[in-house]
Amino acid sequence: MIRFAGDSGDGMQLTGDRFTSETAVFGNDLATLPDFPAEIRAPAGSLPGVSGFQVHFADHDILTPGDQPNVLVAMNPAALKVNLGDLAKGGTVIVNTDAFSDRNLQKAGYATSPLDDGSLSDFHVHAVSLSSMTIEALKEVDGITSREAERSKNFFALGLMSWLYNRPIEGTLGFIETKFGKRPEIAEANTRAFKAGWNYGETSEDFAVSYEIAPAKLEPGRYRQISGNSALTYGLIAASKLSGLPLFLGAYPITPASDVLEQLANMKHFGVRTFQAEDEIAASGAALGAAFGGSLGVTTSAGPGIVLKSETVGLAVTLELPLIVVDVQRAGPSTGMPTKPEQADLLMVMFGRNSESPVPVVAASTPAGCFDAAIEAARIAIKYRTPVFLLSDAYLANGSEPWLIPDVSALPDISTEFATSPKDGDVFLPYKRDAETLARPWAIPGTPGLEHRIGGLEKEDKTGNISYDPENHDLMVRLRAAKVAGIAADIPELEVDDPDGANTLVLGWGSTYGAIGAAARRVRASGRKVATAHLHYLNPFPRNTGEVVRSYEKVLMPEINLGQLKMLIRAEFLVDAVGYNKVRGRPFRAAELADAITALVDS
Amino acid sequence: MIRFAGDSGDGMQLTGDRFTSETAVFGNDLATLPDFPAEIRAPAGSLPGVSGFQVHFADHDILTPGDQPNVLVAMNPAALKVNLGDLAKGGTVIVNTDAFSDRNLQKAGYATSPLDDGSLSDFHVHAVSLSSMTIEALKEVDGITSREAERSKNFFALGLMSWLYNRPIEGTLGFIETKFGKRPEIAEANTRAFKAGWNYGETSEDFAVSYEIAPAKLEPGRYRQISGNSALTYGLIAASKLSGLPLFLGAYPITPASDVLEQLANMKHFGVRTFQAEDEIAASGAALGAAFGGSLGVTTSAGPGIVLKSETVGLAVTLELPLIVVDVQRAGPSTGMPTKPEQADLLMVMFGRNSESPVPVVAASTPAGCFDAAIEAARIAIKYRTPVFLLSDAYLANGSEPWLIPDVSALPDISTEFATSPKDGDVFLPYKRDAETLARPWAIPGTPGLEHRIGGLEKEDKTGNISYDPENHDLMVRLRAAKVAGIAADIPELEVDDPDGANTLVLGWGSTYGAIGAAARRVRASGRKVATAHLHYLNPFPRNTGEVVRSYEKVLMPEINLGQLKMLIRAEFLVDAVGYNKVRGRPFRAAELADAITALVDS
Amino acid sequence: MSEGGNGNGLVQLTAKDFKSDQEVRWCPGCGDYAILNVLQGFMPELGLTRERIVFVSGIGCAARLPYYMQTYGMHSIHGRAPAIATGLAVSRPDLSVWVVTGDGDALSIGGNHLIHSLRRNVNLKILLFNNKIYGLTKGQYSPTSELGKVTKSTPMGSLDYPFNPLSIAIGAEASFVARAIDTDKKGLTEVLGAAARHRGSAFVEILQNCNIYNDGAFDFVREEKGNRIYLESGAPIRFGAEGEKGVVQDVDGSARVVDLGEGGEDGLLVHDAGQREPSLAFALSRITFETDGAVPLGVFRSVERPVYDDLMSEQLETARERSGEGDLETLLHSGDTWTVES
Amino acid sequence: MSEGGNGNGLVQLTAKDFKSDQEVRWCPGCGDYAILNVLQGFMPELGLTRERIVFVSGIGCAARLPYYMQTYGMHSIHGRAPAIATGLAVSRPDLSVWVVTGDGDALSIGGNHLIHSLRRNVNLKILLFNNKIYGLTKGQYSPTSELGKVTKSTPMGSLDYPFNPLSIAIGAEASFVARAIDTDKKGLTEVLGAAARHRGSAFVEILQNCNIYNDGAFDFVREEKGNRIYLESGAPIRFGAEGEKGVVQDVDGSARVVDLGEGGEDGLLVHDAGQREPSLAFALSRITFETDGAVPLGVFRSVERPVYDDLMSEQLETARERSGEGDLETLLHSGDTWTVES
Ligand SMILES: Cc1ncc(C[n+]2csc(CCOP(=O)(O)OP(=O)(O)O)c2C)c(N)n1
Ligand SMILES: Cc1ncc(C[n+]2csc(CCOP(=O)(O)OP(=O)(O)O)c2C)c(N)n1
Ligand code: SF4
Ligand code: SF4
Ligand SMILES: [Mg+2]
Ligand SMILES: [Mg+2]
Repeated sequence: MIRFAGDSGDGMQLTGDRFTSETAVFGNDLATLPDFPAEIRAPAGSLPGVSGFQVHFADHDILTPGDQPNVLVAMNPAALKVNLGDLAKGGTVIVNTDAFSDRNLQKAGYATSPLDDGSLSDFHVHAVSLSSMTIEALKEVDGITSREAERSKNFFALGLMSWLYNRPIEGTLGFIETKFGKRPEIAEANTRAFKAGWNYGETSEDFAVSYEIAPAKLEPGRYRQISGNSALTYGLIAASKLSGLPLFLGAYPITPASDVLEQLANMKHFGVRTFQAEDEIAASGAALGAAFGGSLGVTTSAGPGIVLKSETVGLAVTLELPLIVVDVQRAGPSTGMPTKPEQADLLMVMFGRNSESPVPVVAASTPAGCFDAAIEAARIAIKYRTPVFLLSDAYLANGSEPWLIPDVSALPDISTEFATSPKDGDVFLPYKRDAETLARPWAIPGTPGLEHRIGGLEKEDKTGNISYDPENHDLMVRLRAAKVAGIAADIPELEVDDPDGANTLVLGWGSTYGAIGAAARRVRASGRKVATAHLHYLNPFPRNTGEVVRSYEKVLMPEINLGQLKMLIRAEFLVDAVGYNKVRGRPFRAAELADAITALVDS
Repeated sequence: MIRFAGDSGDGMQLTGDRFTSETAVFGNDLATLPDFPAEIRAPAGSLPGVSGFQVHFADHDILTPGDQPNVLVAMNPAALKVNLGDLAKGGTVIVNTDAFSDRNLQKAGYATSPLDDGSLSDFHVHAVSLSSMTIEALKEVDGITSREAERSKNFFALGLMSWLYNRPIEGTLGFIETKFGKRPEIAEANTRAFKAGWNYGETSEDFAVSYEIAPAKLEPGRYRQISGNSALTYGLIAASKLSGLPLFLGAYPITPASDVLEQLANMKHFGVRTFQAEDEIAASGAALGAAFGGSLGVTTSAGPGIVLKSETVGLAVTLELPLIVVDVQRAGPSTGMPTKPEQADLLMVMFGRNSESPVPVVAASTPAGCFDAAIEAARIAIKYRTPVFLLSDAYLANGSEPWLIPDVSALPDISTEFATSPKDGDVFLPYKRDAETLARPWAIPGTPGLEHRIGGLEKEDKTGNISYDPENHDLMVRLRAAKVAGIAADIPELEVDDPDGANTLVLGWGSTYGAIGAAARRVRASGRKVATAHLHYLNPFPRNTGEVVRSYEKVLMPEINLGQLKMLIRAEFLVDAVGYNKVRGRPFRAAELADAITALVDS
Repeated sequence: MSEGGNGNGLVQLTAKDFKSDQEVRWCPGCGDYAILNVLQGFMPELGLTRERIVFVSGIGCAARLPYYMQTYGMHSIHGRAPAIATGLAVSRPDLSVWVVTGDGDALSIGGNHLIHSLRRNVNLKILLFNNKIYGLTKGQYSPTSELGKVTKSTPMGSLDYPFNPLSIAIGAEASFVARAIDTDKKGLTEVLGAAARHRGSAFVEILQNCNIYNDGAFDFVREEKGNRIYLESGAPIRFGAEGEKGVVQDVDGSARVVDLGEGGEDGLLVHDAGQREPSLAFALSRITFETDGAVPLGVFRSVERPVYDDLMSEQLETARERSGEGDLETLLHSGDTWTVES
Repeated sequence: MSEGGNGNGLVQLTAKDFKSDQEVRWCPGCGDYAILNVLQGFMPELGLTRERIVFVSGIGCAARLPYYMQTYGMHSIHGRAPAIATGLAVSRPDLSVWVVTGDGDALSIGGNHLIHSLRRNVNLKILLFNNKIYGLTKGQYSPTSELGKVTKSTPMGSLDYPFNPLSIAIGAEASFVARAIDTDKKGLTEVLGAAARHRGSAFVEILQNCNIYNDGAFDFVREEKGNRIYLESGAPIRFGAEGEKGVVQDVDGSARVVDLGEGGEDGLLVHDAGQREPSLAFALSRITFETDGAVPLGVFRSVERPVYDDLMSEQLETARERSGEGDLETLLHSGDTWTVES
């Protein structure tokens, strides 16, 4: 649901209308709520002069124009002031920064600029110089003044929103042609502004889809709004506190992972060290170096950067040091579609390294869930001395939802003990394992008597010395595998939601959680039976996974890829799971999923 | 089978004895053939003065000391001259270069040094400065002259051979202690020389296991001996000739792939360009750039380097340009054991890239088979405009076997046509596909009228323009997958060797071919029935693969990994294939495989 | 006329011929527009038909440029353009290959490929659009950002001492090194021309304004023309609104800006881009706004050195002369062979 | 005494204390032995206990060194040691972190990490064993091999113009740059001492003989001592068996070797490693055996500049002063919150 708001002279109704038409053409159901000021033309910049237009559109039946818009386009401070209260928490605000002059702020009754004073911290704010970019874009249009040019900024805004929601643009271009045909320079100006807005959206990588589905009923407690990337950041900070290990982040900017780096860079009072490296290889290398030194080493990226970290992760596997590797997945292959979500890096993180190189994989399923997933990834990494992949995606990263703030004292203790100086006469064995976890000692530099060397060559069991012994190699390969496989005993069982005793199971992972849940509700509402389960651990699987999948006649696996988890499940459990796969760079619609489930249930 | 040969004074018998003892301790069956000169002490360096000691050892019953040694250690020119004739073609010669003085050459009757005149080109020659390295290693031993030091060179040689064959060394160390106990400086010297030889083997990366099993009966025709890396080199040259495309190799040295670069660097008269890049990323990038320009782009490496090429391969997938990526696999993870073979990069080459990024995979099964595999990889890459992985391993690379030299005129035509300038008015569509192969046009710079831009962002179907359209992305993801899957129609069916109508199938891939064949012979000889099949294409599988694996009750998959192909087969065909997996950095023994097959057949 | 091409007859093209049908999608006001215009205007000077020209880029705002050129082009992966372009240029000496890159693309992730292509002297024209920021990813600091720079990823200021792109290029044995300003059409065109004429790697830093994330980073020389030191080979280095300043060399070999006194041009450093020894070019590269309040522009260094591509072609020829054109049959039958009778 | 440590009391260690129990496995006669010996002999000078010292290496013959040091150590992956060591040094300022690397490891695959760690001035001591060849992989040419070098991978001679390790380091803003010879115990020890005392990145090129694949590559200065130009700050640069030669600076800023005439030391260049401007050090780096028949050794450049690790620690302190030690509870409840009643 979007609300356009601006000064009466800003052309908001026209903008809203056009967006509505585009949306109708696109095939969405929709409802609109125009909202003009009482005066025909109130004083420019004043609160009463604000004009708004709300469009609610969705992929399912819509009954109302909606109560709380999720996106507010505010052309000036007054428009922001008037409309902000309605905006859903965690919603998106796009403001025209050029209109935030002292004078306009005053007119709107702001003492300080809301853009700077932190009062918008609950929202995603995109500060865009709409006016000046419009003027700049129209520089070469003959016959219009820069004042006139500025008027086209609503078309810039429309272009930007059209890009954001992937609206078809031919209608609007035709409309401009027709409507302003008599004044070709205006038609030209509006067309250019419209396209410049569209292009800006595409170029700046500043926009991405937002998360839509929030849980239906909320448990009692204290809440806040949180996005996936913020929850992930908080989770990492929490892991640092809970483990007592200083956090070291090695990162190289990349959409949609950059703001984890940016947010952690603001957490220096937590003792967090952020290192913006020269590339992803160095980023992961530095994190591993810090881990060798006893830090909680973390490295964050998206698919095109994760692929460059594989070599380092392979080293971490054989060094058996903790390392958290966060992959905020986006659409690929290669550069792909940087702002769009996808779930197609699973097999890469599982297998993308030379030789047998097992790594645990944890996946977040909701924006707020990124918090727990981060702590869990850290727990496993620390306890088992292993790199761990943590999967999020662009949808979770930028989406947000209300979050029941956890009680800090109830969070798990994930602290560990470093190896200590040996008693006289004892020899230190860097690859001697804990009998239960198979983890080797974490012996950090600075500890007298534990001086030792580790490296990427195969190591002799226990001593860690270089060894080319054939049987030793086989043993080490199996020990590394067994250590990771053994984590299954240390994670919760797979939970199944099966209220009616269904014979069809929908098994998902990652950000499809919301859509699968909503789809199941629909299917059940139609009188059918369906069970759902969601995997938060992809390697190893929870210990009851085989039991669960084998206990259903039919298993449907919706994934925003061509069936990656499906392959793993089929191979491991030999069940004939079928996939529902759409790789469109956007989340599933509950309706389409419901159709797919229904078809399978009825089959 | 090894023969040590040197001057009578060189201590060859002692050396041979020691090696025999080590070997016996190791548990091999063996037979020896000492061979002294008639004279007690013939003139040093002369032909009659040569003393030899042959050891035949193997993992199966041995009936004779063997006819043709596979390895000859020649301490001087005379020893080389006397023994070379016996050596099997493609065998290994280790020579003490220090003894190849003009005088010694003369004494042995050599006009030119066989090390330089090409007369050893059929053998693997390791030129080692045995004497001087021994002297150097003993520099700090008090009480012995450099002349005396030089005498320890047989222990250097023994150390080197012991390393090469992974012999246990405690026995020899103890033997030296006992035997030379009364002259501690000599004991010290021999111990040091022995260890220096061992260390040299380990450090120089110049040695690797050799291929043992040759086909039993040879078809009529002209033969030569060939190693896997040479066959691969020749195959690439042949592919260049057969396609009419100039070969461009981008490579960065790495064991055991370096000599493909080194051999191709000698092929400049074939128009081959070899580019030793700054790293593996640049190596693959340059090969891709050359492919854009119309060359046959090739890049070669081993696992730790292949992992760095993933990003480029992902780009090649979306650019849809031909690229051959050769992975000569070695034991890992990480740096692992550089000279040792393994088959554990399969899942990496299948999945080691972000997002859905399908790449065909071809695997060689014998040293000579690398020739055909290279041509086939090129054929697929060129025809389908796709990167292709070609898998070899350290065992194939360095091993050699007799090769029925193919008739050049019978080799396949793999030429292609570049896109040509469009007719007037036609618009060039860089992503319009061939209806049958789904390949897009290969439009190389220099062609007027085809100017176009390609890149890593998602492309609109047909035009190739940047597109963020959701349905287009889904379409493109599926088109790329369908193109690769469609290759199944263009490759031979999986052949099954099942003389007796067995109910157990042994399914293998890669360099286990010889061992599986030998094992099956043994099992059949014991009166049991077993079928074998070997996959030369790992993506896509031959079209009858499902049919084949489903038609057996039991499927055994021996792999030098923890079950990588097994996972793919189970996932795709839902058959309960079981693995036989040993990851020891060395080939399977036929005997152990036969045991495993027998156990399954009898179960 | 570029030596990159074979100049097959007269080609009469104009800037318009080099505009592709793709809409240009940078932020309004971005300095990249100016560079694109100059580049399209310059292209006809190459004297090559369009199909003989290739633009290869990495990732970043700058790296979008190939889409807008009606030539062959590849928008590749972050930092790898020099490597990819090397393969293309080396295997296709008939093409004129241009690399377009940003300060992050070239000096951060792509630093190694850049310095290696420079030392090899591959026949590439490398245009680095330096806006001292990561534009495409929304404003993190880059390897050319000044120490203490406050950006999204460095809220308390960056800690890394920046690279001087020209110093590192010279340290990497570059045979051609130059600098220009996005909006300085004349200066940029001249530099492009010199780069095109140079056979071998030509490295050009273009100061580019990112008006969204780092506006005004180069105002001191983009706007204040008095701070531009145009280098001209053979002439004493003199600049300023009235030519009232110059560059001298200190005893320690470093160069610095002085006010022209009575002596006029006496004692001023005389520029020589063709000097084999790179020490002078290096010293000039150290003159920056921070050290001297002014910035040298134009060609710092341009020396001839064997070109990688040419050397490779020569080896192929020599090999063919020595051994004749490679014959597959002969190759396969080389070494010892034997016959098994049927 | 190194400033890398906190010098906790007197530590009396000897070379022997720094020998690990692993057998040294280089080829007999390899120059690496000499370096290892000098290094082990030098270690006690650091005045640190062994657990405070870490050696990080990449891959190559040189990179095996950490196994032989009785300190902490990591034999990592090819070319990445500077990156890994950066994370370690930055997060553990109490350690003395040394990087051991080869010419291939540091300048080929690892070039980018090297130059970035130098510009950042991370507190690392980087020892580059330059044998002008890839030893471990059996003798392919390296980025420091001379043009035309015939090796396994270049049977007709290499085509790439080599890097000058010191020039590239200086171009990359290195704050400390030095050179020594494997077998020159005194010179090497002095340089190691200077590197250890320098806070920040210290880059040391060590000329190392690979007697198996590139024997004698440095004989002209390893064997012929008259060709060694020992640099000493504050002194005119003079060398030769009888001190009969010296180094002067040309008008263009480049340096070159001359025979001392009547004038004696007059006019000779006076070395100053502490000079802020890197032009002098750069000019000296261009004096090579090929250009001048002699090679400068010792410390070329050593200037103080803020150290990345220190700056980062300071930001953490400042942040804590400003906002207090971070509190998780407070963080989670920051921003707007609301309560849902039961
Ligand atoms: C492997 C990889 N890492 C990171 C990114 C994200 N990324 C794209 S462009 C860019 C930096 C752009 O900066 P610059 O090269 O200066 O170009 P500009 O946008 O400023 O023109 C980054 C970090 C990516 N696309 N690929
Ligand atoms: C990613 C990767 N690529 C290639 C190799 C193979 N390799 C190991 S060391 C080396 C070069 C060694 O040369 P240098 O750094 O000069 O060390 P040296 O052996 O001469 O001391 C190469 C290419 C590897 N181990 N890993
Ligand atoms: S972000 Fe900066 S560099 Fe990128 S297009 Fe916009 S103004 Fe230009
Ligand atoms: S190959 Fe060369 S560098 Fe390596 S250990 Fe042997 S002599 Fe030393
Ligand atoms: Mg930039
Ligand atoms: Mg080297």
